[in-house]
Amino acid sequence: MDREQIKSFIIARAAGELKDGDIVNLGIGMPTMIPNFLPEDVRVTIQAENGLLGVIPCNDETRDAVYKVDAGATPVTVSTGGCYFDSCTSFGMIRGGHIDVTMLGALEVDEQGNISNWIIPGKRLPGMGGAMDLVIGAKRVIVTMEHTQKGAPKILKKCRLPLTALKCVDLIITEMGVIEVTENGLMLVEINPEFTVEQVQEATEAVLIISPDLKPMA
Amino acid sequence: MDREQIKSFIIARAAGELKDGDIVNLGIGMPTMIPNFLPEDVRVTIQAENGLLGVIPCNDETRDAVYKVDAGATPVTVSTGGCYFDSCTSFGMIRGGHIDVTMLGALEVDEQGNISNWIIPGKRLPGMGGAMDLVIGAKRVIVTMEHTQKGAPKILKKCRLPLTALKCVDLIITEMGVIEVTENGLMLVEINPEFTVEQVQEATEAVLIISPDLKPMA
Amino acid sequence: MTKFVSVKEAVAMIPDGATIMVGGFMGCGNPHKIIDELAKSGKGNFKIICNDGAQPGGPMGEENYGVAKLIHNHQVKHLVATHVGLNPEVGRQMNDGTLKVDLIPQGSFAEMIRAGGAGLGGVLTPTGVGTIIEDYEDYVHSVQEIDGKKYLLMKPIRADFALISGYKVDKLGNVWYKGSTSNFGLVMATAADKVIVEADNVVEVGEIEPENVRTPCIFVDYIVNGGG
Amino acid sequence: MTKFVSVKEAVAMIPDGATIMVGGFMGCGNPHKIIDELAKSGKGNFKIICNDGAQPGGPMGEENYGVAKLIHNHQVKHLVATHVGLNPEVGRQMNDGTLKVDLIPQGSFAEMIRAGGAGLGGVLTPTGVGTIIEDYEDYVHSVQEIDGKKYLLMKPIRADFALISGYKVDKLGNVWYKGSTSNFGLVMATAADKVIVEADNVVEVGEIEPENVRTPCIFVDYIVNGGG
Repeated sequence: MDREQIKSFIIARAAGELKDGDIVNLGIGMPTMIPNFLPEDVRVTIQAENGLLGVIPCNDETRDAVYKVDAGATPVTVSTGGCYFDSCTSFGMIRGGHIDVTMLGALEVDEQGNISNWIIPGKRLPGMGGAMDLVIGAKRVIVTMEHTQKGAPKILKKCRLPLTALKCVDLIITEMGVIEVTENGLMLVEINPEFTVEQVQEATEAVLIISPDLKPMA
Repeated sequence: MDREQIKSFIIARAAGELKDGDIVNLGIGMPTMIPNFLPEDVRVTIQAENGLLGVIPCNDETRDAVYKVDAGATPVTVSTGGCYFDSCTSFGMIRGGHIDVTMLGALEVDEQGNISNWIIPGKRLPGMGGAMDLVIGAKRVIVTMEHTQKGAPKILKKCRLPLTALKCVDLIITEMGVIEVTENGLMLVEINPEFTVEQVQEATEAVLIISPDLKPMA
Repeated sequence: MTKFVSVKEAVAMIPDGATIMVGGFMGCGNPHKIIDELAKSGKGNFKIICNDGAQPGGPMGEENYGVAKLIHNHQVKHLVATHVGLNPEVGRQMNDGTLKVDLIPQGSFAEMIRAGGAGLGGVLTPTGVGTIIEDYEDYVHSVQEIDGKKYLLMKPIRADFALISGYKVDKLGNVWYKGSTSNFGLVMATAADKVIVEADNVVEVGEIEPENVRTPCIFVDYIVNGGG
Repeated sequence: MTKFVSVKEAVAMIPDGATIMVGGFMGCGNPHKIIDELAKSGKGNFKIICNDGAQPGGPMGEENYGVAKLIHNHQVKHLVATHVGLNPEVGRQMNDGTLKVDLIPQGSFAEMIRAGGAGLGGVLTPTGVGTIIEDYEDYVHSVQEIDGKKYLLMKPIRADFALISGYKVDKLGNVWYKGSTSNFGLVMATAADKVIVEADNVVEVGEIEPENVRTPCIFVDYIVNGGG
């Protein structure tokens, strides 16, 4: 698989985690593309942390577009029945547990479900934006990312980069498999048939528990 | 003066404390009547803590009246340019120092500017409502009340009833005079010409400092 | 997903002994039809979290107005409020020992409910410092001094149910409040496990401008059509 | 009382070195005409409190968009924000040591400004617990454990000026925000000594329904007519 295929594969699988009626917040990058992969009978409501509910793409190229952007600064609009609100209301919604699922990328995840995704000291300091609130507030936190970074594992025994939050990740979806964060550690529950369990473990620093019910990832 | 005259006298004097443009919150009872005593060139905006700004009387006796009441549960409306909001917004306004003046009654006030106005243990327990927030939040707190309760002083050395708040009263207006709360204690700055300084002191438990610039109250 | 229910179905969901937030201020903004049905239900032992006990004598000649009905019927065993002076029945039942009443400053009350709905650990307010509120262990976590100023750390408040009233409610559950009725309903809708909105008017989706929705539909579990 | 001023008069009020809140998210909701004038003014050494550094390249072909202009001009010595990844110039000036940047989680940032405007002593949030945020002494008062759960007590934020943008502003200063532009402006309007609103459209008093006013006029000190 090339990078584009890897992305599509991860996104398609991630889309399968969403249920009809879910309120979801989708991080910049791969998660943003998930709506395109949803089956017709699964309708989700997309929240953007800068104050939108019911986000849909905008085809408007008039001046009007400047009044409505999503969290990635892309011009968008809301569906009929959607709404706009201020940032305090938005993060009250997020922190208060009113978002069903947040999907976002990560630099590192570890076997306790810790996540690092906002800073590489001395190199890149984009800021955490809403990520720290989203991962502690959403009912379910799903990380979508490539399994390794230039061959180096991103799923670690312990995160080395500054954390975004402690023990918050529920599920990790990569091109190699689907990994659940359990009390006993990381459990591989699905595997991409192109890889062996040994290959997945080799690309992972944390020790994987292999589900007795391991399924192929599709 | 009979009770009604006393009330009118206090209210008329209290009205003189308001400046054109002030945002004011008026407690139940005497303060509610202050707008009727304002000169034409003094226009104030009345806030009601249950979520109204620009309160004016309502002559509407239709069902519509049930949607708009002031803090005393009286049907009201707002002037053109007024607005409605929720209680958190309202008390953010109050606690955050966005109200210029609050005027309210009291059971007791003392020489430190402490006030008691929400409970008589074992007798009356109406509750504090918004009073505790108003007296600590408004920029200026003015107490309007009769000088004594059945002859007993209400302006004390130290409040005996449970407090509403500490050191918050700026000015006390009664039928006998106008008293400023200063760092050194209570200073009589105006006196009703019907009384002597001695009579006012006698009706007051706290020791009054007499302003070197004592004026007649009108 | 928001579901339409009849007022009977709504009340059927509420068990004896439930902790119930009720929006409104002195009856203004109470969900009157749900309360009427609850008053008829015979259920009781409720803990009611509401700004006040409303009042006997409503603006349209009601004998008891809003939550005053539930109190009058002795369906309430515990009332958490800010002011109960306009309903003498509250005082009577307190003296009888049949009704427990906790009084909280109104701004703190609103903010504690907001904290309950917004995942905050409490509210740091200067309100109540130096008063007997400091001793209300059920509501005050601690007295804290920050940069030389004292604050009370008030605890968050949540409930099993929030019963609120909306003037316009669209078919998805987006709510617009008329006049001064949003008061506590706005935050209560965020801080209860089940939120039931009584709609004075059910309107089509899209009829409330997206910027003017005050309670987004994701907070609303059930709509009772209270119109007509 | 709210006063109309020209954009030049508005900028003339802002001294070198002022602490300025700017509403908006990635430029959306920035008061663009005031910022343009501020960019031309030659003033600087500002502490800017804004969600982000906006971005080079605006939606209508602007070379630098919103607050990005002030950063590009080196008028900002200190930026308090939540995310600056979309404006590479911020990173460059940080590396040069000419711009100090403090990053705060976005939900905490919004709530800290709200606390600053609402007289609260701080914000107790679980966000940031166990991260390096705990060490941000300028913004974190303490780490507290409440009922077994950890929270950061974040300090309130206030500013000398808040510069915000409203789509409809009536002649008294009541504000209605379009689309997603209310974001931080709504709370910033409560938390600064002087609040200046840029009105995309000045409308007659009464044109915004009383229930739909989002920032009541008492928070607004000056209106700049940014329309036409």
